[in-house]
Amino acid sequence: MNPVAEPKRNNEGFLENPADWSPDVAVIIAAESDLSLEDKHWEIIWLLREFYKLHEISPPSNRLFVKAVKERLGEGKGNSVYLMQLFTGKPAKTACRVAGLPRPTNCL
Amino acid sequence: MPKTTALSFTLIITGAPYVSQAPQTALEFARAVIAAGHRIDRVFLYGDAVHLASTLACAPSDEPQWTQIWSEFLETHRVPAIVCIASALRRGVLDEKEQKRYQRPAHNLEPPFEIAGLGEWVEGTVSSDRTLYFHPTD
Amino acid sequence: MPSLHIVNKAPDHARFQTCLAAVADEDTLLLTENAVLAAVMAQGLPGTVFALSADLEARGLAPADIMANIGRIDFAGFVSLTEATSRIISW
Amino acid sequence: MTALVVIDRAPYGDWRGREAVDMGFSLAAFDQPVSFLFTGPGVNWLRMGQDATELSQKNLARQLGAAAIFGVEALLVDHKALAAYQLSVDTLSSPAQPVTVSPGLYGQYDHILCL
Repeated sequence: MNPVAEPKRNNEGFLENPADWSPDVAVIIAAESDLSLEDKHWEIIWLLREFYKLHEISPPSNRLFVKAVKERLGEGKGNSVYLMQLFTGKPAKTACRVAGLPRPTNCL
Repeated sequence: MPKTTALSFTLIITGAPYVSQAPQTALEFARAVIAAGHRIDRVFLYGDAVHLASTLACAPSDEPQWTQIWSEFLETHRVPAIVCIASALRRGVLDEKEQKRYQRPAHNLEPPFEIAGLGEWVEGTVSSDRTLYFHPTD
Repeated sequence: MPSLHIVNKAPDHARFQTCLAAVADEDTLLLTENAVLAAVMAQGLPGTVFALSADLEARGLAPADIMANIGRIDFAGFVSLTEATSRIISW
Repeated sequence: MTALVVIDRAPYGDWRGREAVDMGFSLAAFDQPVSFLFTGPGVNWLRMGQDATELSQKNLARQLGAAAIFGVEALLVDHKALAAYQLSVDTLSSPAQPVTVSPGLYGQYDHILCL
């Protein structure tokens, strides 16, 4: 069995080529952070991908990631505690990695 | 003009050395700020100015070595100096941490410059009494 | 509160006009670097204008060359201008 | 502190406007009230129909479209410059408020940033 050919990624686990992303790839990347993806994760993943498609940038920082989520899903989900529970570590970085977006510039 | 109480300054340089006058005008201003008894909270390098923090710049011996001159000034007066990470990465100014992260063959950040984000600039503009920018002339 | 405008672009740079459009009557304009070339021009500058002496000298502009209403200041004078107001705009 | 980020440079030819936008977004990230003012050739940031694929550059109008999401208070646009570049306020890539540029306009902000 060869479920998904693992695409090329950089040393922090981000995809080298965004076109390699698929939901199956997301599952593999997430597993490395001990995340098993549930609906609540997918909601954010699709939101991030939609955001990237519309604006051609990853939210450049955690704070702006939270704002982007808040704008779409309201305060209940657009807050850093909720997003930190979903995406461990630095939530913007982890979520962008799983969603196949470029590494945020981390400039904030 | 009546002498005011000591003020704190944040200086942002956006013009590169040897391309613009910005780093030298900023330095003369910074010296005058200290001479007047004020304090410099932070110097922030943004855009092309990040080249000022490159320890690999080699000017001819009869020209000022701006990186060293700035570095000495910052050390002498214990002024924190921040290099914007987004500007620095694009232009190849890296500290050891970013060198490892991006797997590059060398790092070249002159101390005491440090790499950090624009949050440092926001902090400076909000908390300092005065904020000045030193831009290129083009 | 009056503003201190600091401009370093040559007088024919578009930013120079952007700057002049922002200068109110009570504001101060400081010409530095290439902008000191404006000190020999007869018109177009607002009321209170200074030029940085090091930049004038470098460009060969002697005191006799510059308009009478323009003050020459050194870096200590530059700092004094920034003491006078917290509204400082670098163009 | 209220801030105004002035963009008076044309898009794509150099990075200055883009770096100014990053600064504006940073202020917004830290919940500092910030607005953008587009003037001179800078109004072309707001032109519809931008496609920089052949330049291998990001679409700047799309990036600017994130301004409201990030909490940027307003996009202001110099109505004279709009007219000069044959643009109309109804057909911009993001909603912007036409303004007359004057010392009074700048006077409404504590911090002016013009890269």
